[in-house]
Amino acid sequence: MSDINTKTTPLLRLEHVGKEYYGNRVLSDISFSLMPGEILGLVGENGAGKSTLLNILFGMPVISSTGGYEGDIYIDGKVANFTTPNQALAAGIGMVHQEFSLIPGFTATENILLNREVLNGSVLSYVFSPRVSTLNRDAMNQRAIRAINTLGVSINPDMTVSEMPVGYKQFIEIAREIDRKNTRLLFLDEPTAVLTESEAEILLAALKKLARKGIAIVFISHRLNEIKDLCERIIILRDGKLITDVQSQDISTREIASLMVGRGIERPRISLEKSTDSTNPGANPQQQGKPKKIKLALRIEHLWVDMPGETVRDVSLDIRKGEIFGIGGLAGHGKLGIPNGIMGLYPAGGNVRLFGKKLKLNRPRSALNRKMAFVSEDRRSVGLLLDEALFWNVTFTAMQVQGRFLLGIPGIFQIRNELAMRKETRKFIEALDIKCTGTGQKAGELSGGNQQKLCLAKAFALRPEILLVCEPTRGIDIGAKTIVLNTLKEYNREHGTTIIITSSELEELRSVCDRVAIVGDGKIAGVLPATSPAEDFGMLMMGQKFLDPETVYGALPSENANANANS
Amino acid sequence: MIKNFIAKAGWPRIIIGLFLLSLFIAAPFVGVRVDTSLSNTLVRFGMNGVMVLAMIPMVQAGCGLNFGLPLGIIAGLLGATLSIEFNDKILALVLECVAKYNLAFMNEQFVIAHREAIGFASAMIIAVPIAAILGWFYGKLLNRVKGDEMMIATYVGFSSVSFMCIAWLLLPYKHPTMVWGYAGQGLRTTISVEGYWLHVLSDSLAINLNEHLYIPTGMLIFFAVMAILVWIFMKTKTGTAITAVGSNPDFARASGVNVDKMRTISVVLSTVLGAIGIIVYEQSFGFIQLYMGPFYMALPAVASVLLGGASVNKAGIVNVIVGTFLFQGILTMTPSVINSVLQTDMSEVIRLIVSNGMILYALTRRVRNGR
Amino acid sequence: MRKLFDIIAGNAVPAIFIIISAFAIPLSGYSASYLIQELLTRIGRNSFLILSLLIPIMAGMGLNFGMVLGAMAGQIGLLFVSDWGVVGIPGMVLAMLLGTPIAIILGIFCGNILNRAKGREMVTSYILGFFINGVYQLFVLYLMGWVIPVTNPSLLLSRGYGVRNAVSLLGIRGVLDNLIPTIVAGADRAKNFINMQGSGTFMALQIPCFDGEVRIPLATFLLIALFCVFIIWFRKTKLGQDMRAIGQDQSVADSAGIAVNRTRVIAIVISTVLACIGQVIYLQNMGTLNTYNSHDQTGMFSIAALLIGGASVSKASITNVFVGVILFHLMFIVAPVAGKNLIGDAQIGEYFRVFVSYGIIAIALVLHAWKRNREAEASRRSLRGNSNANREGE
Amino acid sequence: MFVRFVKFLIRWIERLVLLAALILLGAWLFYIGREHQIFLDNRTNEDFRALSQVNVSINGGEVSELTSRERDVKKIVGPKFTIKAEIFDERGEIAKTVEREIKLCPLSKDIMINLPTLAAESENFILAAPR
Repeated sequence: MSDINTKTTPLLRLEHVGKEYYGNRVLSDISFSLMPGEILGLVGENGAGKSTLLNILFGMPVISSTGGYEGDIYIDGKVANFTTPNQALAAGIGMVHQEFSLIPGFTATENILLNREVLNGSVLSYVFSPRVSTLNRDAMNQRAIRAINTLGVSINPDMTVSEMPVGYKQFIEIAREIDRKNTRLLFLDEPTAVLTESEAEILLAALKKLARKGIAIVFISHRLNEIKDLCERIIILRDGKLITDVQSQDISTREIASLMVGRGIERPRISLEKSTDSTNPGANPQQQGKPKKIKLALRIEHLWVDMPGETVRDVSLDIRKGEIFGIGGLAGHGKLGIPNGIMGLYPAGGNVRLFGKKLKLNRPRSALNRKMAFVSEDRRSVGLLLDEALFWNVTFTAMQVQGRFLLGIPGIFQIRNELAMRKETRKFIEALDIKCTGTGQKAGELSGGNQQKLCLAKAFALRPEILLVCEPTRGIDIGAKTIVLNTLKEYNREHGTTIIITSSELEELRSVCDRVAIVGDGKIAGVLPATSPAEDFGMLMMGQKFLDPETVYGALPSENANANANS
Repeated sequence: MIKNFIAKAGWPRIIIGLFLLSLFIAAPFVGVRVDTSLSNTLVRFGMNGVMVLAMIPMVQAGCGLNFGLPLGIIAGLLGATLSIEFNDKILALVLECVAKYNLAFMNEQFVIAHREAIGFASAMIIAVPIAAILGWFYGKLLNRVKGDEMMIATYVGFSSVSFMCIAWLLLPYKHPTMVWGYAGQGLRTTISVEGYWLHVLSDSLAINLNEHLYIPTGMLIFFAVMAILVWIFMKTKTGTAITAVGSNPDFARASGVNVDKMRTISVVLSTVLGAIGIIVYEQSFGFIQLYMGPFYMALPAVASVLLGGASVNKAGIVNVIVGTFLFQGILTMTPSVINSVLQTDMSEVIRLIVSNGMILYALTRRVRNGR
Repeated sequence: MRKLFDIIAGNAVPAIFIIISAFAIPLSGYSASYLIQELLTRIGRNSFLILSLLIPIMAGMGLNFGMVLGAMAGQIGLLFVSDWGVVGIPGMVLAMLLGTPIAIILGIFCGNILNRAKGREMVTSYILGFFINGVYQLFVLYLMGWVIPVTNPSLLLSRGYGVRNAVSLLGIRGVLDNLIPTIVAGADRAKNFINMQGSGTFMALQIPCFDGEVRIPLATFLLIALFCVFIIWFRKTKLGQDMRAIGQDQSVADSAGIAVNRTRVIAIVISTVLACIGQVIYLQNMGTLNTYNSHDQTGMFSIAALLIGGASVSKASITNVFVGVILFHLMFIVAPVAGKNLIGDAQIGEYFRVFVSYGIIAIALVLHAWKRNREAEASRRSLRGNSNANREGE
Repeated sequence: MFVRFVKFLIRWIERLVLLAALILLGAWLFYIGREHQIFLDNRTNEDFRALSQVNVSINGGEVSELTSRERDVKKIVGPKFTIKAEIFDERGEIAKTVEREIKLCPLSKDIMINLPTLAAESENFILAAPR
């Protein structure tokens, strides 16, 4: 490839591309170029800026509607500024998204040629519009077969998509992009995530074949082995910055993992007073002044949860009383499924014991009755009543579950005590510094950060013994982030509440938690003390088999056994 | 200030309100008495108020507009007809009870003097459990078809009305004032309640200032009591849960609320209110309308509550009061005033356009949180 | 088990109707030739209207309760034609031609409203029917003869404006049905016809072993056949393909660059225009136009017939239309008489068929919503990956 | 750019032509499908005396007999019709047969034909229809 590099202009060249969403910088100073026929691997954690980069390159309306991007993009040496996906398509950029974008009742052919059907001309189509001419099924089938064959697989073009195995659907998606005559640049966003190993192999082979035909490919995957195998070059993004741009033979998977997760020991922690001393009961029990018997708060055995997109397959964990426990891992691997499943929001099975007593699953009420509280990752659709006042939001759950904030005779006639509700809410507004016009404001009118604080207030109002928090800092500004995390820590310290935090931001987990579990493929990849080196977490996340089983750390024997069984 | 008021009241209400106001202003000039119109409006307001009130629980629980109101109305009709059928027996029963327990304030004369009120109460007492049972099944059905409640409610209403058409013919009613004279069986299409409970509510405490101004105080008080009861109910623990279910079912579920149960309760309540509403309507109207009578009764009620500023998933007592007054006001005023001005009867057309336009407006309004 | 349920749910409605008819036909005591005659007439009269429902279903917009808009447009066309005294086939075609632009405008209006109410198209189009009915009454009852000139005083109410409740369409009555006069009759009767009318006027077919005579509205049938061909052709066009795509998944269709909203509007416009033509055909058979009622029940009866034919809210075929129209009208013909013979009251049969019409729509809507919610649940389950295996392993 | 504009223009012109064709079709249907009432009038006017008996048939249809001062009405469809009048003398024998083809203005709905004028083969036998 190096000889081409010197001769031709690159197919795609980015110069100092950056992007800000509402003052929130998500991408800065990205520059790289791509030659025809080159396969580039793009890796990075969730939130590293990959999807924003794809959105910019594909001209998604979300970019232009939020003020466009910085820097320049060149296609064939010419400046390109796409404002709609159609422009990107016209320029020869194809994109295969993570979610299938196929019509289930259509055949393979119909999907591959969706909105690009081969038509028979007719007088009617001349008079009205080409849309009233009939489809030329034979020609369509031929084109579909050609596209499918390019991929080196054989799929019956008349097969309905809904009857296909998942792997086929992925091929159909790719075939659709290939069929476009001018496609020269193909973006694939985690195409192998849904494939079996053998299917993935076929796909990789097909991609190599495509690249030999001169189509440039940008390949996004969390499976580092695939990246190493397929790509000639690898670009690593982290926090919206381009960290490395190397030839793939010059870097090991371990190095990739460590660069991705990055910040490691050499970088300072976020400014949270991380306490490694004895004030944190769960952190290092051996060092504690009075060595007492460690009490288990929650024992999870073989938990499975059917949460769409976050399937939990088999999770066993022990969580100690009074500790802050972190659950990390890549999106879609099931970390969100664990708390959601325990709280009964999604169908779940397995054994969950709360202070030794079995917890009834699949009923939110039973978890709430046992003094558990939950802060959902989905603030807007699960976490809050957007159309209701703040004081409703804060006190509603406590009212329904614990019968507080009510006047009257329980069981016969109880009316809500708005005075008490407002009073409680006012307390939290002050404590958490929620910016609002008053307790009567509608929750939907608050900013994201304040909504998150409201969610916490709702959980605190339940006076929980165990608090499950999902993605507490997602989509909120840095100031609110600090308050939210500090509040959690303080609450833990003051009330001895056990807190389980699920977050995509590993660094955040490491700064707040005592121990962190990493989830991969719906299972626990390993549990490490928060003080472990970042690259260990990185390796766990990338699905690398952990080198030293002893470091799959757990203080309790049973926990150890579980973790070993899983990894 | 004004801007604030407009934003709060909403354009449709302001336009319709101004229209109604202009009708009242114009009335004297075309020879229509304002006091008569006002009385008519108040009477219609009282007649229809409870049925409009029946919209609140279901809307608040997120079941959408209750186009299935005819189901509640049917329960009310059953109660009304049964109370007349067994009027004598009911009175006898009450007399027996009075005799047995020897209540101080209730003697025979008292019962005889209030036999109309007793008949009316018996109609309610019969109707409410029937409505509750029907509502329970109806609620179970609506829980199965989340997302399509309104269309299904419409056709459940229609098919129950047409089913009852057959039933009215076949049920073994015997009372001579109610069955067809020539056949001796099958209920008449309209049954007069005169001699039973005509104007029991309307005429109690009624104020007749002159021959034109008449205020049906009793009926208005009854409506107020019902409204306050609903208002209080919505403030109870259950009512709060119902509101939360309508506002965000996922939130409610995550807070340990049984969403389906709350929805069922709201549907039962709506149906019961519908049953009570029709009996109130009949005592003022003077007739029980059977067969296809209840067919289109849901639409005015739905339109009223929307006109009062409710949306497809939020409704309150204020919406009911404002909406019913505006809607019934227009219904009263357009035939008299517009007809005098244009010399034609346009009220039917105006009613069609205003009420359905209002429903359309509500249906096409974008729901903010995209659910 | 699940499959069995689907099969039963899929064919339950037609099966129930066949059973009802099987009991009711002997009870009614009608002769075969009478029933066949009535059925043929009603197939000719109603099929076109029902066929107009197919295209919005294809585009995933559910049952188009807004088809009454088209019916009203057709009636306005007929009113003008009968005012001008244009008769015969030219009159009928002219009525369609006049109704079409009105139907197009109403269809565009309806389509845009429905695009603003995605997810509740049916209830919106249903209410829209009432709303436009108000506008229609305003037009017909007040504007015609006042703003819009009407020359024929026999059309107007005695007050000088506004159209009478019943307008005679004698000029175009049966013109299409009798365009190609055809009679099927038993051998001796057919001879009579040939002798009586002269072989030129009637196409007479003789069928042995058949007692009675049946007139066939052949031209209407040909038109309906033509329209079926149109639908089959339409399904094969790009536009039809786009509609199918939108019907299955709007967001995928949108990301593929299909103009979703525009296509949905087109689907409604086509449906409205066809309903307009259908209503003209319907009324040329009836011979009288009930200005304020004729369109009222059109939507309900058409939809009920389609559903009885085994269609659902999301899937309907030409077969459903014809099965539905036959079963529905068979019941329609026999129910009152059967009711009378059974219970001694014709009114019961009358109410029974109304009940069945509404009940069938209610059941179809419930089944659809039920099934949709179940499928949503199932597709959610399919995302679960392998955790099911885990559960079974336990 | 220009080519595209021209194409666009041509498309629109073609559509307009199609629209015009449809309107013309409508007008033609109106023209051929319009029903007219023909009033037959056998009364004395300024110029001619009423005929004692006349048998009139329109478009070769049913014959109607009109004696003196009688009127009749017939319906025809379309803009053209032929009228055939057999005029009898006092003895009851055909004195004269007049056959005319008449074209109507499509906008005027009904006409009246004065038979004595027609019989005299004078023009102006078409009168306005009675209200």
